[in-house]
Amino acid sequence: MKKIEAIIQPFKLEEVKEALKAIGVDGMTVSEVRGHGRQKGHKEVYRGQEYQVDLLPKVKLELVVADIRLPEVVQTITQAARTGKIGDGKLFVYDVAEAIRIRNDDRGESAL
Amino acid sequence: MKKIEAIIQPFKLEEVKEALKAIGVDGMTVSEVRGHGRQKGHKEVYRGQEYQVDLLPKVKLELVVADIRLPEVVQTITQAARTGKIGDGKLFVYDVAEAIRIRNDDRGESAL
Amino acid sequence: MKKIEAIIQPFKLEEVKEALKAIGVDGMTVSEVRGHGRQKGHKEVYRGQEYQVDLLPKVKLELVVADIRLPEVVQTITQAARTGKIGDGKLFVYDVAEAIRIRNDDRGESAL
Amino acid sequence: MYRWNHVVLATLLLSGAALGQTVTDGEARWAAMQSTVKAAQSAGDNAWMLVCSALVLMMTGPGLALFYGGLVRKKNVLGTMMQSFILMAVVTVLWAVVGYSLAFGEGNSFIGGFHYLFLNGVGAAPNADYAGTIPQQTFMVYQLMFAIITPALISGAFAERMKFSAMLLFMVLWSFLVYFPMAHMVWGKGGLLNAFLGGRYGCLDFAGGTVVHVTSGVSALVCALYLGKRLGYPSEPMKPHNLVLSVIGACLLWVGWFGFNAGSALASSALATSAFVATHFGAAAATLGWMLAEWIKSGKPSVLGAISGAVAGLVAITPASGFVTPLAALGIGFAAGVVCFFMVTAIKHVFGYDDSLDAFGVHGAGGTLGALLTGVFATYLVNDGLKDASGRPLPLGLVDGHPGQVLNQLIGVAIAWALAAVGTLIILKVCDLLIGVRAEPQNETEGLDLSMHGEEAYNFEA
Amino acid sequence: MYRWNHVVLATLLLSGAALGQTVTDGEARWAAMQSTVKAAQSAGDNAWMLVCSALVLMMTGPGLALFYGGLVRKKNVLGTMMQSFILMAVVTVLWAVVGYSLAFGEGNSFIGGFHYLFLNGVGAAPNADYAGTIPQQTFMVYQLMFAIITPALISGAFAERMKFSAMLLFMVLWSFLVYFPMAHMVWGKGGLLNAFLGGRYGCLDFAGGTVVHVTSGVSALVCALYLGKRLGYPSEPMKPHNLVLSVIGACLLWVGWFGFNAGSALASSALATSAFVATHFGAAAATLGWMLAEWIKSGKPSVLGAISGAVAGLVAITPASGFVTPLAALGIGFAAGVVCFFMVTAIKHVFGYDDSLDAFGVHGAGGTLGALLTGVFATYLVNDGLKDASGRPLPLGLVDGHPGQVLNQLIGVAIAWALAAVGTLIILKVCDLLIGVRAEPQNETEGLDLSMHGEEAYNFEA
Amino acid sequence: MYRWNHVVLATLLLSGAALGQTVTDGEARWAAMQSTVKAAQSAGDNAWMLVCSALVLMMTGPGLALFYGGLVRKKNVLGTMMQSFILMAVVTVLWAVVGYSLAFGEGNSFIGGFHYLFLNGVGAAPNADYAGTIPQQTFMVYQLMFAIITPALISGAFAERMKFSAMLLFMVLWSFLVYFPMAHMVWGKGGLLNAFLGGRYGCLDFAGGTVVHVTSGVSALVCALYLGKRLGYPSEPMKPHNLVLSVIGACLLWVGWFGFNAGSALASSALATSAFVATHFGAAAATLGWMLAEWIKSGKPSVLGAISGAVAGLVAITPASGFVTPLAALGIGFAAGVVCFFMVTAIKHVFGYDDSLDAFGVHGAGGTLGALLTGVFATYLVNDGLKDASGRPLPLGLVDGHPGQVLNQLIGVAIAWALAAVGTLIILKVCDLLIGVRAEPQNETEGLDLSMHGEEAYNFEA
Ligand SMILES: Nc1ncnc2c1ncn2[C@@H]1O[C@H](COP(=O)(O)OP(=O)(O)O)[C@@H](O)[C@H]1O
Ligand SMILES: Nc1ncnc2c1ncn2[C@@H]1O[C@H](COP(=O)(O)OP(=O)(O)O)[C@@H](O)[C@H]1O
Ligand SMILES: Nc1ncnc2c1ncn2[C@@H]1O[C@H](COP(=O)(O)OP(=O)(O)O)[C@@H](O)[C@H]1O
Repeated sequence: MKKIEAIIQPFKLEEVKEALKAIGVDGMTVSEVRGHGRQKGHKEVYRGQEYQVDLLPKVKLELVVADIRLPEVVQTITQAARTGKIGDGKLFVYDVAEAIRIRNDDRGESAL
Repeated sequence: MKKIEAIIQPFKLEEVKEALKAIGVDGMTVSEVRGHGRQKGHKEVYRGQEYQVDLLPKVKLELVVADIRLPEVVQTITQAARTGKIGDGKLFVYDVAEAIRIRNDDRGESAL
Repeated sequence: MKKIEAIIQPFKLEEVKEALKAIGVDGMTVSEVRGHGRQKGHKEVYRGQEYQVDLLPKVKLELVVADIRLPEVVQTITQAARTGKIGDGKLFVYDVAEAIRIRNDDRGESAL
Repeated sequence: MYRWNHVVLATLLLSGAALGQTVTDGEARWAAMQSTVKAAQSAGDNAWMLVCSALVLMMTGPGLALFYGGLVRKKNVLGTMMQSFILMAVVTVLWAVVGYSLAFGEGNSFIGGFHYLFLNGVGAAPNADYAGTIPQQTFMVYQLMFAIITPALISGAFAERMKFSAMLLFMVLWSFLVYFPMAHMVWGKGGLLNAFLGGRYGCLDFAGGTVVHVTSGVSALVCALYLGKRLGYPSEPMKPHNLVLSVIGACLLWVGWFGFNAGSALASSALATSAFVATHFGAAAATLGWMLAEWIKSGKPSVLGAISGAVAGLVAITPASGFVTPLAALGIGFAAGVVCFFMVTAIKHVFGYDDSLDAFGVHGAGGTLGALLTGVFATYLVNDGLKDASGRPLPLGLVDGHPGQVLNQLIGVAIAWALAAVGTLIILKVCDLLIGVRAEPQNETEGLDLSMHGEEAYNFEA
Repeated sequence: MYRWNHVVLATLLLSGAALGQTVTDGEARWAAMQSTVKAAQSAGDNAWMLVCSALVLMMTGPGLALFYGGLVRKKNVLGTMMQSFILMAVVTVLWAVVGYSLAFGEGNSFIGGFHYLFLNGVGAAPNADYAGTIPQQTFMVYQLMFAIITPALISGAFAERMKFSAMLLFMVLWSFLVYFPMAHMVWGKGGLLNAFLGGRYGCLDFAGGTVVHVTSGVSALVCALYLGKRLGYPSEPMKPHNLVLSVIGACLLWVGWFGFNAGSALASSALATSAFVATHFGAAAATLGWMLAEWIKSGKPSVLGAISGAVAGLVAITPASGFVTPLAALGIGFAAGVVCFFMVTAIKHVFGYDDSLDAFGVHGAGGTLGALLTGVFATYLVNDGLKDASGRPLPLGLVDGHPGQVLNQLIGVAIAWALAAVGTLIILKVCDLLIGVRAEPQNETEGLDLSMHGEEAYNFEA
Repeated sequence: MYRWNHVVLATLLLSGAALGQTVTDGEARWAAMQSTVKAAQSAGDNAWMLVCSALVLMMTGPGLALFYGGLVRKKNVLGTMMQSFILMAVVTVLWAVVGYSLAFGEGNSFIGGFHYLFLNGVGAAPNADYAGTIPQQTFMVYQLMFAIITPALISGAFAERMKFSAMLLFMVLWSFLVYFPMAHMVWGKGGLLNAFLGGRYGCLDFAGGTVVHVTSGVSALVCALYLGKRLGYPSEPMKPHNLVLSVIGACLLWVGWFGFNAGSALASSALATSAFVATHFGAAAATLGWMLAEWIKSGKPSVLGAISGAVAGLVAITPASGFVTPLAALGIGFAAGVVCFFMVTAIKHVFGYDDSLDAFGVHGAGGTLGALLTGVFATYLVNDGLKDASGRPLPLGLVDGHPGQVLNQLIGVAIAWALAAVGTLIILKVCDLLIGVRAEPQNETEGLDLSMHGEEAYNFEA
């Protein structure tokens, strides 16, 4: 099993979710994060005090998938999340040692 | 060392924490996430505009534990978090290459 | 490639970010988490109802770096985040199987 | 019709010259002048009473809605605010149809009649029994605002677990069975407890210690006991989700309470001022009372404590506000702050019921305390509304040398307790049989906002 | 100067003894007394009108700012609130310079003149044409508050996508081209539609059904159509980011609306009370109307629905508030709740325009409905301001047996629709040519708060 | 007692017929009529002043509490709101015991006496020196609200780092050492700077430019300097955590300020209207002034800027509000907006002190500016309260051809600066010695909410 961790633009979440649903991937966990990369941040000014904000809102998607589905899922995500502009984000893949469904103790790929 | 990542129902957090404390596991990191799986979401309507909400609030627990404690901790978590209904969540295990205590640079299992 | 996951004190984030910038590390993802460890929590009382709060606000930093930069980056983070007091946090390292830049499908270390 | 007085007045005032010609007879001239003066008096009093009506509405929405809304968990904030908001609509309709008539129409000692059904006859002319210088419509709408907030106060007790439909039914029945009778008994002409208009046991309740706070507080207790605890209480943390909202709410309650108490003078008189001052002083002293008690007992003075203290003080001073001196108000307020602190932090835990937002601990206890202390501190030096045959003001409370008043107050309080407790229990039973009062467990877990109203309060992701 | 009346009065009242000596002649004594009574009357009326002015300002800020601010996405909340707030500043300056003069100065049937340029001559003395018992300055500042909120209402239609600079320009031009003329036509002396001061087509609009709500609502529709949909609408979720804010806003609107409607009696009279009651009843019934319609249609009564209903009811009762009985107010309100519910949930989706916060659905539809129903339910029993030669009150609406009034109302509404639609379209074109009205796509995506104002509303991390 | 006037009135008005029989003598009839007219006048004025008292309280809570609360970091929001809220309680008790007496009792040029200790003798009868048509109790409670908000303003300077206990002690001492004397000097009978009641240097301060804003603003500066910077300032980001709260706060301040300024006419007179208009115009122009200055200098008009500008304008117009024309108010406001913008954004950074919420930059600078400009623009055309022997109004400011007034204003401002600076420094030293003023570093890091009050404002997880 592999874990996919994709950092994407928040406004792309809906599209990525739809695309994943289309290929039958359901299980995923989403969280709000802030990211820093090549994308330029913005300036905020509060009563003359300037702040350079370089952590921008992003959404992190985490999915654990069977090895065999990995390429397909990765491609689906990158395609749906792409705008071609700086800030589109990154996708990382990790090995998973074990997966368990809490409800009934199913283990391994059958737990996904 | 292994990292346990458990996605559980928010209202189960207290119980899981107690159970872990009972077996002497202290270190953990918790975050708010939203998850999507088999659990059905709900409908929200704002002035006639319907939204199907399929990302439901979950809590993510992260613990790095010594290999030897893994089974015990996993069992403790799954038992405490279980209601037996869809939506109970998942637990994933990953390998950890290194752990460091920032305070004093302790490394490896002694850092946990 | 390695993934560094550092749990630090929120008020140290700015310093750590500066330190990383100084050594040329740009890409990172940050999220708000709550952590539990040796650090004592605090008591809150609402109309006589006491709550022992043992999950304290922390910041989680995630960076994927090339293997070769790992030691330097780890040292930079631990040094900048250290106060020497309990609660400074932990740093974990994991293997990364693959990294992809969503914008243009760059893969591997060149995607970082 | 409504514009008449004003038009007459304008005619008279703006054409002083013409006046001399039209009114030839001296007595007619006097009468005309008297009517213009009456209009001028009414302008001042009516301005005040309309403002007070608005202030009392503001106490319910947004005041109470915020105070309570901030104290519940995030998933219940809309449902909780809605319980206040919807009463602004529901009780208004009840009042228009028959409520005002049952409370203030002439009837027997316990309930009014149907004289004012559909507000028939409630117009521009004053009702001299209640307020001789303002249109009866003003009096009617002012009293309506009290009828709205009283049931809303109860909702603090069953927060986070009552079905919305059952809440609606409960509130309608409660208005009929508890509020209208109680308001009639204490304030209605010929009411059993009306000290000024022929009541058997003259109970002093300037702005609603018994009518509003004892009834709502005791009903709250019954609701808390009947509905049982919230799922997970007290093991799961149920911290207030947004105390900033509660602070705003408490401040608006404080400000609005001036309308509640000082408005109960029913005129922009020195008595209104006196009640205004007592109200403010009571709130201030209670804030300090609660804060000090908490500081000593728990080691830290909490903001939730301070605002709870303020509300407790406002509750306790309510029945007394038009009868006591500023210094007595400080005393009553301080006592209320300390007593309610112990009710909420100690007594509640001893008994173990789940009065989610302490509607009983604050309104029940504070209202009872205030009603009794009114019997102690009320003085004719502040309010000489009661006169003997020769026109000399009668002594009011214990401090005036009239200990019997404390007994009368006790009777009033006892009746309010009994009516509220029995009435509420019956109503809950009925509601439970008809539609069930408690939300389904999964709905309670999901939260009222989603399960009852299909919404979430905060959508911060987008 | 301004203090004069008061000083005279004090002299007279506080030295009753001296009075007898100074005033020897009976007639002079009468005159003096009349002037003190006039001052007393003015004190009451002025107190009321100043309070109402404050209340109407409170409707815009924080009322409307919160109501709208809560409905947008997090990234646009400050920009949305700013649209209301900045109008409190901009329109005030316009009004001082020339706006008041154009609206209420004498001119032709369509627009006032320059008589009151820079508020010249607008001082302590009453303007008897409009309000004979209060300083004209009071009348001026009260009317200013209406000129502020009206354009602010429009902003609900173009929320989340209009450039701030364009918004400012738009609002200035709109005030000149739509608001000042419309206010003059309906309320200005000699205005085409002024029922009380010599208008050709006497249109009954007590507090601004046509002047405020139809104009803003119709302009909102034109804006929504002209600007087009928000990026991502309707596929992306655009849920209200903080309904708690909207509930607070709705409550403050309700409370402030008493100033709006009851203040339009321009005196603290029984007519003010009557309008106060009608306002409250209209809001209450509409809340129930919307809630029931939604409950039946969607299965759940939402809090957003309840507060939207309240606003719809307040809108619809606005033109009628000084002319109808309490029971008629209940009817008008209920109708408004149901009709606006369908406008917002059904009709809008059929046509597919993106009126982000339903400014048209609520103000346009509710205002039109209210203006027409005013023609039906207005009655001389409530307002006898119109008299025949012999001083007998004239019948007002259909219920008084004067069906022609409905036609007059239709004419008024038609003129308001036409002026608003054409005026707004022209202004949008001009603004678009000069500076562009729509925010750049990346600015819209980033949110108005950051892109237009360089700020973020919430910084919860630190 | 209190109800007396009203009862008399009712008797007279409601039994016109009986009147003729009872009052046989013409003069007695006149006297009775005069007393009813006096009551009518009082009703209007009292209504207005009670409303104004409520409005000024609303400025502190929730107004200022929100304005300041939104500007701090999340972890300090409750502690910051508490600083305003608790003053509503603490100062009230001080005022009742001795504060009112020290400020408004007769004494010497610098401080009042103990005449009104425990509010002895402060009842229903007017105090003609201050306000001849309202109960002295009304005047007392109205002035109390000023005594509450003034110290609360200071708290903006030491936000996020002062110990709660030290804050309480500081505020009590500050009331005695700075506020009561300053209020007496400017407004008390016989006060050194009282222009109307026999002061040596007649300083024009209608509603508190020197008494309220200069004293609090200068004290704020001293506090900021004495306490030092917040930990991490200015390297760590310290963005406002919730600007929505600040916008609500600013709006409520604006609305409440009508009570502050227009209420300072102490009657519902044309002067009140004039002050109302000046207040509104000043706020509006200052909003635009700050916005334009910021737009030009930083490229974007921020919402925080707009609301800060509004407050700056309200501050500056405060001393002038009862003396200047509407157009002068626009000018004063605009100047204040621009000047305070530069104080806050440029001057502060030059000197480098950490006035966390700019209490000095806005209140100190704006108050000083306003006090001086009052000397320029005050005119007898607006306020003819000062008369020469023959009863002709005296010229007031420079525009009236009385340049000396500017000097008097300077003297008033200088005294306020000196008293505030020296007094505050002494008090801080005392507090520091007794209990320490600054929070422990770990408490500051943890946040005031947790460390001082044991609570958190937001619990969004559950
Ligand atoms: N090395 C990294 N480790 C972890 N997260 C990263 C890394 N590089 C980028 N990110 C995440 O990806 C987001 C997008 O990266 P950015 O460099 O702005 O865009 P792009 O990859 O399209 O050039 C960042 O905001 C950050 O959250
Ligand atoms: N493949 C997956 N990868 C990551 N997270 C998952 C995956 N499957 C489920 N989850 C997480 O677990 C939660 C519960 O899953 P769900 O399928 O609803 O329950 P159950 O496993 O009991 O059937 C989801 O809301 C989601 O957060
Ligand atoms: N075993 C662990 N797994 C995951 N996170 C941990 C673990 N131990 C500690 N943490 C995280 O590190 C934070 C700091 O740990 P703590 O024990 O308080 O400090 P220190 O390591 O300096 O003694 C915790 O709040 C928690 O978020």
